[in-house]
Amino acid sequence: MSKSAKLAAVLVAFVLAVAAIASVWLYLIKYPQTAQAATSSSGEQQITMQTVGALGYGPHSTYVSYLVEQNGKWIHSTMLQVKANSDVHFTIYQYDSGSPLRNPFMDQVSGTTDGKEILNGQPVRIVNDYSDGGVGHTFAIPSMGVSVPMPGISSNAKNPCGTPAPCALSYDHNTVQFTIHVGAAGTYPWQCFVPCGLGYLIGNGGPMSTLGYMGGFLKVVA
Amino acid sequence: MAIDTTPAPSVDESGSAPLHNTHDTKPWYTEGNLVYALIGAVLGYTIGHWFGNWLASGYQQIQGSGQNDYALVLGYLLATIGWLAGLGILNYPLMKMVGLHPSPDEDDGAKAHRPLRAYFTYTLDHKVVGVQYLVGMLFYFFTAGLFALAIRTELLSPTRHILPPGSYLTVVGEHGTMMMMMMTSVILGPFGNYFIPLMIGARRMAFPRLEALSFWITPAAFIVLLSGIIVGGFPTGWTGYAPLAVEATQGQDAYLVAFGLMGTSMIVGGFNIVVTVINYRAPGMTWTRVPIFTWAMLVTAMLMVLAAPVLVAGTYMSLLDRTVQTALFDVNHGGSSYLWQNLYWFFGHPEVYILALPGFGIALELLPVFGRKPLFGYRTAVAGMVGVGMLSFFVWQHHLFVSGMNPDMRPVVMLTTEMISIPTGIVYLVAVGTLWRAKLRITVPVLFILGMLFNFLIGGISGVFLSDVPTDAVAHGTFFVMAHFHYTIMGGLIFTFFGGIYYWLPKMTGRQLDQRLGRIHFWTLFIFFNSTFLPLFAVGELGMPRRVFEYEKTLQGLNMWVSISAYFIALSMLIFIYNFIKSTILDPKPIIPDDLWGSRGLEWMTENPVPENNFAHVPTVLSGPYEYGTGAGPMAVIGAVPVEAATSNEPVTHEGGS
Amino acid sequence: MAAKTDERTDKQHLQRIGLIWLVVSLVAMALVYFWWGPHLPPGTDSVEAKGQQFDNRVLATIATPVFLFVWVYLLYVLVHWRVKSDTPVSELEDGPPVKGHRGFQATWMIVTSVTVFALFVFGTVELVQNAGAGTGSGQAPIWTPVGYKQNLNKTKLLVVQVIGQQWRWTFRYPQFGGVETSQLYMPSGQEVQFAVTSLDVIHSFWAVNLGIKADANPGVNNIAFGEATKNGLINIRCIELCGIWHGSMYANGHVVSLADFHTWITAQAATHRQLIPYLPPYANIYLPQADGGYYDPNTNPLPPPGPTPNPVPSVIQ
Amino acid sequence: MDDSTAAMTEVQAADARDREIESAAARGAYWTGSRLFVALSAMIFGSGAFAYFYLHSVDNNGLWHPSGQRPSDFVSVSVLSFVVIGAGLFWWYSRSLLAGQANPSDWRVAAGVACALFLAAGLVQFWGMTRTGFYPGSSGYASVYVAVMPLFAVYCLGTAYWLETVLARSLRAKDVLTPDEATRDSDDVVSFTGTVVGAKLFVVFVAIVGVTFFILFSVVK
Repeated sequence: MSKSAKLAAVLVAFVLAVAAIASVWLYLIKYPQTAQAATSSSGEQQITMQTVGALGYGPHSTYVSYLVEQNGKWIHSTMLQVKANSDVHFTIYQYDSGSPLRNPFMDQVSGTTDGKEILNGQPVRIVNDYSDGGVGHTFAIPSMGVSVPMPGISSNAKNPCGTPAPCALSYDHNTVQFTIHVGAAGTYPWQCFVPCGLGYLIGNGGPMSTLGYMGGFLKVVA
Repeated sequence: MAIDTTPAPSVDESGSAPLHNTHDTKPWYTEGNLVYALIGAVLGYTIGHWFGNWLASGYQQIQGSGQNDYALVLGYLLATIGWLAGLGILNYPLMKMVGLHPSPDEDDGAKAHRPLRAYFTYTLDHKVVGVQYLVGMLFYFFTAGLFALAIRTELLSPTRHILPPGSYLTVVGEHGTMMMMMMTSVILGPFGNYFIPLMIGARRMAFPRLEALSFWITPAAFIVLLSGIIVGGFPTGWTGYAPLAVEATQGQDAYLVAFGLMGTSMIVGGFNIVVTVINYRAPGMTWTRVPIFTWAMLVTAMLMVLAAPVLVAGTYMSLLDRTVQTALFDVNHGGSSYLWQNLYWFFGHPEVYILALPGFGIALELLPVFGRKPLFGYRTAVAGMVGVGMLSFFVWQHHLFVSGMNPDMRPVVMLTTEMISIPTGIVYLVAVGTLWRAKLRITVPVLFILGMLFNFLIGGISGVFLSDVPTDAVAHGTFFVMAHFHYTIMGGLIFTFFGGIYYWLPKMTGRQLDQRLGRIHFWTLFIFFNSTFLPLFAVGELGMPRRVFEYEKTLQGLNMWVSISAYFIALSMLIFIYNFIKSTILDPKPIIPDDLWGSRGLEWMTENPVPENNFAHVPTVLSGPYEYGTGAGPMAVIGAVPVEAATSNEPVTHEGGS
Repeated sequence: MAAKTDERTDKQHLQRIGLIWLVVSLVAMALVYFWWGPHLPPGTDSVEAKGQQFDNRVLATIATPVFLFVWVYLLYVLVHWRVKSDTPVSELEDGPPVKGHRGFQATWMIVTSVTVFALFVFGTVELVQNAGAGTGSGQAPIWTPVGYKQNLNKTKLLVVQVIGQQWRWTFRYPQFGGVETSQLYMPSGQEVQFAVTSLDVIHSFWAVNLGIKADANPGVNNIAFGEATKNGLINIRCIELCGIWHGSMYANGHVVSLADFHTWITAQAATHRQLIPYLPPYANIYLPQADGGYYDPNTNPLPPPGPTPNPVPSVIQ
Repeated sequence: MDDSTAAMTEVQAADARDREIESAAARGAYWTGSRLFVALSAMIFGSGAFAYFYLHSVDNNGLWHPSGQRPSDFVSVSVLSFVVIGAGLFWWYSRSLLAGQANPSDWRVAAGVACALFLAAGLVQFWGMTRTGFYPGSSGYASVYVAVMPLFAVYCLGTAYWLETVLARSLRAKDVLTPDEATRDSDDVVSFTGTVVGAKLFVVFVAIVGVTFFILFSVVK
C-alpha cells in the first residue's frame, strides 16, 4: 500500500471510531422527555400522573409504568420539572393492582404538607396493605422524606384497565392527591418502593430498575 | 487493524513453498475466514434466539417480565460457536472424529513473510497470535478506557447528572468488567504467546490450536459484553453480586456470558502455556535458567487454569438462576447470597494476581538487560512469584471482612493477606539488588519499569490498609479500594505492558516506536496517572462509596481534579496511539538490528523477522539469560553442541557485598 | 551525573543511602504520626472511629519508611548509576556480576516477615479489643462489648435493627415495641448493637463518621457495635452496589443525649401508633411469604395474615 | 565423502535430534496436559460440591432439602453404572495396550463399548433432567442438582467424543496400535499414545465425579 492509501485508511478508521464513540455516548445519555408542572390559575403547580399495570407499547411493553400528563397529553416519562420554593400538587390515578408490602412501614403517608394523602376524596394518614388490592405503588422522594402509598385496585374490579396505556378515567382506578413543598433547586431522585417488577426476582428488576418506568428525577429549578 | 509489518525475507521464499501447496489443495469451504465467522455468528444467534423462544416463551416469569433470558443466552452461546466454526476452529475436532490427524504443519498458513490477511485468520503460528493479541488487547483497553472517561464525566458534579443512573451503572460495569476480564491476558496474550517459545528455545507451542482458540474467543466475549448496553445494561459492576445479578435485566446475561467466555479463554490460553513451559524447554534450559518473565507467565497461567474454572462455574450458576430459576443465590428458597461471593472471590483474588504477576515478570526481565547486571536473587524471585501464586488462593475472604460471613476467621485471613506482602516485597528486593551499581540506561522501557516500581509501591502498601480489619472498616467499598487496585493494576500491569511494547515491539514487527514520543507518553501518563488516582484515596477515606452517581458536595473539588486528570491520561494515550500508528504503519523506520537492546535473551537470538519455526534447529542452552559481566559465552547455540563445550561454559558466580 | 567511575565502595554507598533514609524517615514518621495522624479519617465521633483512626495512624507511620526506602533508593540509583540511554550496544559496559547476597536477602526477608507478623498481631488485638472494630461481625459475634447477650431480652445494649431494601434504609427499635423509623437516632455514650439485615439484595450499612460498616444480606442478621462519643449528625450511605438507585441510597441520623433519645423515641412511638400493628413482629431476619409478609422461620411461627394487634410498649430505660 | 554429503548428514543428524527432542516434549505435553485438564475439571466440579456443602450447612429458610425430593433412582443408578463400567473397561484395556499386552482388536471393542456407555450415560442423564419431579428453585438441594448434573452429562458426552476420536484414529491408522522401533517417535504414534494415556486417566476422573455426586445426591440424606 502506498503511503497516502495508508494515511487514508487510518483517517477513515479514525472517523469511524469517533462516530461509533459518539453514537454510543448519545445513546447512553438519553433521558426520557421532561414534563413540566402545569401552573393552575391560583398559581399552584400541578402534576398529574397515572400508573398502569403494563405499558403496552415501546421496547418494554409488559413493564408497569408511570405516565405523566403534559399539555393534556399523556407522555411516558418520569422526569418532572417544578419550580423551587413552592407547593406542588400531585394527582395520581392508580390503575394497577397491588399486594401486601415488603416493608409495611410504607403504609403510612409522610412528607406531604399535611402528612396526609387524599384517597378517592378521603384524607388518610395510613393505608392497609393487607386489604383487598393491597398497595400498588408508592410515590417517594427519599431525600425530601416524601412517601405516599397508592392502594391497588381491588382484585375483583369489574372494569380493570387493559393495555395499551394511557388508561381512560372510565376504568377502575384509585385517585390519590397530595401536596408537597419543594425547597431549593436541585435534582432529586424519586421512586416507587413497591417491588412491582413482575417476573423478576424479588420484584425489583425491570421497570423498578429502568429510568422512565418506576423511578425518575424531580428537577427543581429556580 | 492488524499491520503487515514483517518485511519480506530476502532468501528462501521457495523453501517453504511445498508446504503451502498442500495447503492450497484443500477444498475452499474448509478454510475459515472472518466473513464466514460473521455469518456463523449471525446464524448461531438467530437459531439460538429462536430456540430459546420456542423453549420458554410460555413460562410465567417470561410472560410477566417480557424478557426471555433463554433466548438471549442461547443466542449468545450459539453465536460464539458459529463464530468459531466460521473461523475454521471446529474443523480439527471434526476431522478427529473420522480418525484424521492433521499435523500442525499441514493446515497452517504460517510462514516467515506473513501477509496482512494472516493476521485475520485462525492460525497456529504463535507469532501471529501474539500480534493478534497485542492489537486486540490495545483495542479492548482503549474501549474500556473510554468508559472510564464517561464515569469521570458523570462524577464532575455531585448532583447534576449527565448520565442517567442506569446508564451510569452500565458504564461502570462495562469499564470494570472489560478491564478485569480482558486485561488478564494483556501481557500473557501478546508477549506470553509470542515470546515464551522463543525464550525457552521451543520451535512450537504444545497446543497451538488452543492458543489460537484462546484469542478468537476474546472478540466474541468483547462483543457480547458490549451488547449488554443495548439489551438493557447491567447494574452489578464487575463483581456481579447475586441476588442483584439475578433480578437484573437482560444486560446481565451479556455480562455473565462474556465473563464465562473470557474465563474459558483464560483456561485454554493458560493451559497451553503451562504445558509448553513444562515440556518444550530446549536442552540445557534448566528450571534455574528459565527467564524470569517465563516464570511469571507460568505462575500466571497456572492461576488462570486453576482459578478461572471456578469463575466459569459461578457464571454458569448465575445464568441458571436467571434462566431455569434455580435458587442457588436466592435465600428465600434455600440458596445463599454468600455463595456467589465465595465462588466469585475464590476466582477473583487469584485473578488480581493474574493481573499483577506479569507486571513483575516484565519488570524483573528488563532490569538486568538495561542495568547490565545479572538478576539479583533469581531463586528468591522465583520463590516469590510461586509464593504469591499459592497464597492468592487463601485470601479471598478479605473481600468479605464486613459481610458477616465467618467473622471469626478474620484474623486468619488478615494474616494470609498480609503475608502476601512478603513474596510481593521480594520483587522489590530483587529490583533493589539488581539496580545496585547497575549501568542503568534510562530508555523508554526502563522509564515504565521505574514508574511501575513507584506506582505499585503505593498500590501494595495501600493494600495493607485493606487487609487490616479496623482500617478496612473505613476503606472497604470506597474509592480507596478503587484507587488501590488501579495503582496495582494500571500502575503495575499497564505500565509494564507499555514498557513491554516499547521493548519487544521491534522484535515482533521489526519496527521501533518513536522514542521521543515514547518519553512524552511516559511522563504524561506517569504524572496524570498519579494526579488521577492519588486524590481518590482521600476521596474514599472521606466517605465516597464506589459506583455512586451522587456524592457529598464537599468532595466535588477533588472529584473535578480527578476527572480533569483523567482526561489528560486520555491525551497521553492518544500520544501513544499516534506513535503506534505512525511508527508501524505510516512512517516505518528501516529495519533495526536483531539485538536492539544488547540483551542476552534467547528471544533476541532469532532472526528478524522470526521464521516460521523460530529456530532452524532446537537450540542448546549453555548458560542463564542474565549472565552480564560474568564472562559467560552466549546463552545458547542453535542445534547440538559437544557435551564438553556445554559444561565448560559455566559462568563465574560472584557473591558480592561485604 | 553519570559518573565515569564509581569510586565509592559498597559500604560507602550503603551508608549514604542509609543515612539519607534514616533522617528523612524519622522526620516523616514524626510528621505523619503527630501532625497528620489526628486528622486522619474517620475522625473521633465514636469509640470505633477513634480506634480506626488510631489504626490508620499506626499503619501510615509504619508505611512511611517503606515508601521512603524505595523512593530514596530509586533516586540514588538515578543519580549515581545511570549511563547515557543512547549508548550503542557495542559500547555497553557490564555492571558487577552480583547474583545475590545472602545477608541482604536474609535481612530483607526477616524484616518483612517480622513487620507482617507484627501488623497481624496489632490488627487482631485492635479487632478483638474493640469488639469487632465497628465491622459487621455476623449472627453471633464473639468479640463483644460488656453487656451484650445474644438474647434480645437479656442484652443490656440498645438494639437498633438496620433494614436495607432497594433503595432506602429504615431502623427498628425492638426494645421500644418494634417502632420503625426512617432516621437513625442513638444516644451518645451508650454502646449500641446494630442488627443489620436486608429485604432483597446485598446492601452495606455505613455510618460514615461513626466508623460502623456492616453488609446487609438477605436472610442474615449481621451484628456490629458502636458507641458514639459526641452529639451530632450521622451520615449514612449504602456501600455495596445494590442497583440503579444505589448512588442515592443514603440516610441521616442524629447522636443525641440519652434524655433526648427517650423523648424522641416516645414521640416516634406516638407518631407511628397507627402503623405499628401493620408491621411484622420483630425478627432477626425477614423472609417473604406467599402473601407478601415477612417472618423469621426460626423464631416465629407463621403470623396470621393481616395486621396483628401489637400493643404500644412502655418505654424501657 | 565430499563436503555437500557431510553437510547433508549433519543436517540429517540435526533433524533427527530435533525430532527426538520434540517427540519427547510432545509425549510430555500429553501427559501434563491430561493431568492439568483433570485438575481444572476438578475445580469446576469442586465449585458444585462447594455449593452443595455450603447450602447444606446454611439451610436457609429451612429449604436445603425438603423430604421427598429425590431424583429418579433408575436414572441415577443407570448413569452411574454406565460411567463406572465404561471407565473400568477403557482403563483396563488401555493399560494392557500400553503395556503391550492387549490384543488391538480387544482394545478396540473395549473402547467402542466404553464410548457407547458414556454416550448413553450423558443422554440418559439429560433425559432424566426432564423428569426430576421437583422444580429447580424449590430448594437448595434441587438447585445444586439441576446445576451439577447437566454439567456431568456434558462431561460424559465429552468423554464419549474423546473415546470416539481415539477409536476412529486406531481404525484409520492401524499401525498406531502396534508401534515398532522405527515408528515409535512418529508424530502419529506419539499423539495417539499420548491421547490414550490422557483418556485413560480422564475416564477414571469422570467415574470418580459420578460416584461422588451419586453419593451426595442419592445416598446422603
